[in-house]
Amino acid sequence: MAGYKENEMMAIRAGRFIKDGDVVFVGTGLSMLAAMAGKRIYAPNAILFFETGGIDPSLEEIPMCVSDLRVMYGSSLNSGLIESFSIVGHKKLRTIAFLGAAQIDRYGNLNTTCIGNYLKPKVRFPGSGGACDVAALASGFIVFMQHEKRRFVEKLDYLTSVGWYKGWDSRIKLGLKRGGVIAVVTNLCVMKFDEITKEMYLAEYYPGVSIEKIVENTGIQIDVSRAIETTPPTDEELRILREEVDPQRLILGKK
Amino acid sequence: MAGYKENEMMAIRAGRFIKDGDVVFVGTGLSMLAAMAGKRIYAPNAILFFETGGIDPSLEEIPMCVSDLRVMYGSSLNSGLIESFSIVGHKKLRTIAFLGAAQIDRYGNLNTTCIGNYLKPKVRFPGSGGACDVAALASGFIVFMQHEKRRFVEKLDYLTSVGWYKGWDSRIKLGLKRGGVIAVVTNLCVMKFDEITKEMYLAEYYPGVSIEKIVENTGIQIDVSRAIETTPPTDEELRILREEVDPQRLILGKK
Amino acid sequence: MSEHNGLTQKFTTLEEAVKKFIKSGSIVAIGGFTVSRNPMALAYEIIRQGIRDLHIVCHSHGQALDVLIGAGCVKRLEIAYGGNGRYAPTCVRFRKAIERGEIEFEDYSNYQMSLRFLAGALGIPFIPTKSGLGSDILTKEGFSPQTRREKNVARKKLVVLQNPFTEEEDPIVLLPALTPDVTILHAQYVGEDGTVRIKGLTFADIEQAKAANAVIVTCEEIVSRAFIRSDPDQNCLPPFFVDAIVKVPYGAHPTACFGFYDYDPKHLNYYRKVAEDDTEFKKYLDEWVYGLSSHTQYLEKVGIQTLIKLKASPVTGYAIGLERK
Amino acid sequence: MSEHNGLTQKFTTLEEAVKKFIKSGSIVAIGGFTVSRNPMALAYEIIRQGIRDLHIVCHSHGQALDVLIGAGCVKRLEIAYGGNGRYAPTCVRFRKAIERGEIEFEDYSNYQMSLRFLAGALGIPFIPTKSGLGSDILTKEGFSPQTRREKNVARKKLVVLQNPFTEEEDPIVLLPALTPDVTILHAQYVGEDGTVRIKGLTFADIEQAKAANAVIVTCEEIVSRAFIRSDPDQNCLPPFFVDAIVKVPYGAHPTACFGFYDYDPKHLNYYRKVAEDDTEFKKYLDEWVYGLSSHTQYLEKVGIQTLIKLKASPVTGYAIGLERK
Repeated sequence: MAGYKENEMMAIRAGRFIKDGDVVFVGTGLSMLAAMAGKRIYAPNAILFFETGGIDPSLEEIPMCVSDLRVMYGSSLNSGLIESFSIVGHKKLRTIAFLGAAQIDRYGNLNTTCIGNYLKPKVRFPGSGGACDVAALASGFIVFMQHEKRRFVEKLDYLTSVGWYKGWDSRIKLGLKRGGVIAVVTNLCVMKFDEITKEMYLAEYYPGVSIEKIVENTGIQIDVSRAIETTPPTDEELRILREEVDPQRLILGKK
Repeated sequence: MAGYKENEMMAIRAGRFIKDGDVVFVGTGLSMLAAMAGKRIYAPNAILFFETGGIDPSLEEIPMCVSDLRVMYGSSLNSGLIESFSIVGHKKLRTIAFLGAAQIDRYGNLNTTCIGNYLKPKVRFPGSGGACDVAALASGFIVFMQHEKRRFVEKLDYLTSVGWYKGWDSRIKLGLKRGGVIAVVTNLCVMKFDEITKEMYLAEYYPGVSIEKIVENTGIQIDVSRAIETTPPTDEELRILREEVDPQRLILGKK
Repeated sequence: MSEHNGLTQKFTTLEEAVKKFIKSGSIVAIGGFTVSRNPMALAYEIIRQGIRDLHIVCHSHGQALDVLIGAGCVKRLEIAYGGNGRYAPTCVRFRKAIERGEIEFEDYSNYQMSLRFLAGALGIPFIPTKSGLGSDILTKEGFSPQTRREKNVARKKLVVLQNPFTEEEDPIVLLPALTPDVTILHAQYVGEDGTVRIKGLTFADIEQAKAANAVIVTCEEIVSRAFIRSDPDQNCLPPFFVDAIVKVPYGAHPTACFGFYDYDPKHLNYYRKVAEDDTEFKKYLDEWVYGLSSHTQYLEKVGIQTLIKLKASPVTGYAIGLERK
Repeated sequence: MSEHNGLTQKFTTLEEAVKKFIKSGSIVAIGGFTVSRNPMALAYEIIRQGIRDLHIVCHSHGQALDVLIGAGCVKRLEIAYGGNGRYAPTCVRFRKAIERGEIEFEDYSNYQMSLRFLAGALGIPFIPTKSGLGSDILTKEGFSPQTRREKNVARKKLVVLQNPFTEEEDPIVLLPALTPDVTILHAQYVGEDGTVRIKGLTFADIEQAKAANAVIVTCEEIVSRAFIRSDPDQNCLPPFFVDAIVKVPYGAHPTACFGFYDYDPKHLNYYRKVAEDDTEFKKYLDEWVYGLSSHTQYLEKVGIQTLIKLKASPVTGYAIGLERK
């Protein structure tokens, strides 16, 4: 088990953000792997739930999307969207979410809507889905990004989901009284946000990845002075991810 | 079956207002009798429902209140208050309701809250319950009143539920785009409301009741020029009410 | 928090649950409706613990509310209806307390109060409705300016606003969200994992629970995790909305619990009678609340013969042919 | 209307239901979510009848939406998400239509769209939320001023308002209610009385149905009145909210129906591929929609072997071990 794939590192690193007792909003793909692995490895009392209304299902097989029948079996509750989003923002819960994006800016704001002009875009993406909602309402969220220069931008083509908005206390001034973006997990590294300015900085680089490579692939200037190497996936983490979470490698893909 | 009680006349006369296909909001007491009799006699396709969330229950025994377990058996749907009141105001349904009151004014506005000063009342009643809501939102409502002088007043001590408000088109101007009070069914007569001025007038007097007696027992001046005699309960109406609706005479009381 | 076996650690006793979550001054929402599924065992325990100055928020409430008011636990009330149907068209202690000026109160309607709980459950600060226009619910306030400044009390009773989505005149009532400190409710089933299932009508229990900062649930039966999760479509609340769970069979007596037992007409009639007289009512409390140290003692006092009469038919969910006058 | 035997007269055919309730220009809400419980048979029938200029309102939609867009039935769209999960991260015909400027569209989020349906269901003109503040959902509009003046279209995309219940700065987004002309949905069970029961997640189907002026339901099974009313707690819609009912087994294929069949991964993958090419996509429509005159023919084309593979386990509600790559 010496080697591991990029997406395995990403899922495991992201999963480490889940704390026991967290109520975790789960999306498709890597987010599903991270949440399922995180619960199994670090946070047995975490509750996974889906925007479609499935609360704490047994997840014996990995769902391919959030409306997959596999989020309806063995659940505590099968409900609907209204119920789910009211959980996301519930004051008595620590809710965290995983989101993906096509573009991200230095304050962790996300674009999942389009590239180019909104009305006649060069490329159209699916849209917000629940991303705008959980970015606004959850206690915090973590972003998955493919680490490419064009995805880390000074100005988003469309601001779908609010992270730290314009930095400093601008998120709170918007009227969003809690939450914000906790970290960005890419295929090269982990970015976090300065506590005061809320600007993105390099927090961790994966084993074998140089800081130069990260800087080269990031379209915005970032502080790298605080970077440390990420603890590599342990054998146990890899075993659970591969054998328990996605044994069919439906999301992990070929070895 | 020649004789009948006042409350039998009231229940049957009120029940005659139910049209086939109506969706009927049912309260306690006489309202329950009228709705159950009306459906059985004149409007087999009427749907009876309860503010508590019981939609079209079988009502094999008569409920003593709207949260009675008897409104939960054999229903189409067991839901809750939010669902029920959203039915009351639903634009595609003709919803009618039966309400009782302690006081009524000439425009059919109702008081079920208190006599005297609101903050330190002489007599306190239960309050609106769903009355204010259905008066505002239903396609129309019918009022049951004990016919006493002090109950028909120029000015309500507290306006709980809006009928025709201040007459003419004042109800619509309030912002209530449909509905209003259809009739008042008392132990002596039936009052209706002028199509233009929305003022209460005597529409029907029960067999054996004189117009003088009605006027004497009404605390406001009413037009009696349009009054006709009510068709007395038929044997079939009485049979259904007595034998099918309330065979235990839980609400009808002693013969 | 070591719940990774999928079983909750929230099971406790009536005494502990009330002690931990309900304080003098708490804003409390009560589950059920008039004579159905009132959390009576919890209400009795609140009285026994001598908790005072409660601020109760409810739609249509009957027995639990009335006994709490009668025992002097309630300082303030937001309410749509205080009654027990045919068993008390107006609840007696509620009526007396208002007529005597003993509690601060404010009237809304049932839909308004349910919508306020819904807004609390959705985490939104207010919710619109057309209900109330023209009514004295809009014009007559009961709370003092000081009360309005208290923590967790709405700053205004309601607000009328022109609908900003139309140019026509279209006034809308905005109702402030309710976020009780505690919601107490009685359910039929709770799973060993803490999942709650209510059978029959849910009234506004689910909205009340989600709107609250803490939730205490009493239940007729604790069932296995596997059972409650074999049909998640039927469940009402996931474990993380519930803070304390107590198994209390007949915990709603003398009110009804669908599928388990009917309301107790004799008890309710007796209650209405004694509630009319202060001395008699004091005796009732001594006999039925203070004089009993547990719900088991209470049930012994109710008596097995009565419980058998009230037992619900498995077919209809109520006691067929029960003498209900 | 002669329904006093308790049985509904609303049972009809796909052809009649669509003909009666869906017109060119109708505002239509679609039940289901991405690859679950899409009313596919109804979508195919809409295409076959050549209905044009639909205005679709939805939260997260996938297969039914995409095939309707691809067949040219859609003029206008209010949407939160156009995707099929792993089977099409962005729905292909949806993407192309927007990139080519073929449809008028406007973006909201999932919660926003669900709340808009809820507002429609409650009969209130708008509903508040905090979601959207700071997002381009607030700043970028897609509808023209002419569109905004059309019947049943919201006059404004949304409105930001200061919370009137606090003196602190507290901006709130007000979302306009949605009241579709028609909602189409697929359910597992409908009773002979017209009562609808959905198993598994309900998404926003119930809100969508209650918000609409007319509702068409397809279902896997018609069950007796006695059966559906033996546990009314499980039902979702009473008969009076439903206008047409059609029994269509496998009516959601290639999307999933909890307890009955899983989504069809091969079909969805094949669809994504052909959707990329205009000519191939036209052939797909000819083959799978225009070339078939009934849903039975459609199922014959899917083939019994596939249907058996997709069959849900009675234990889990999905097809255990299905090849899903």
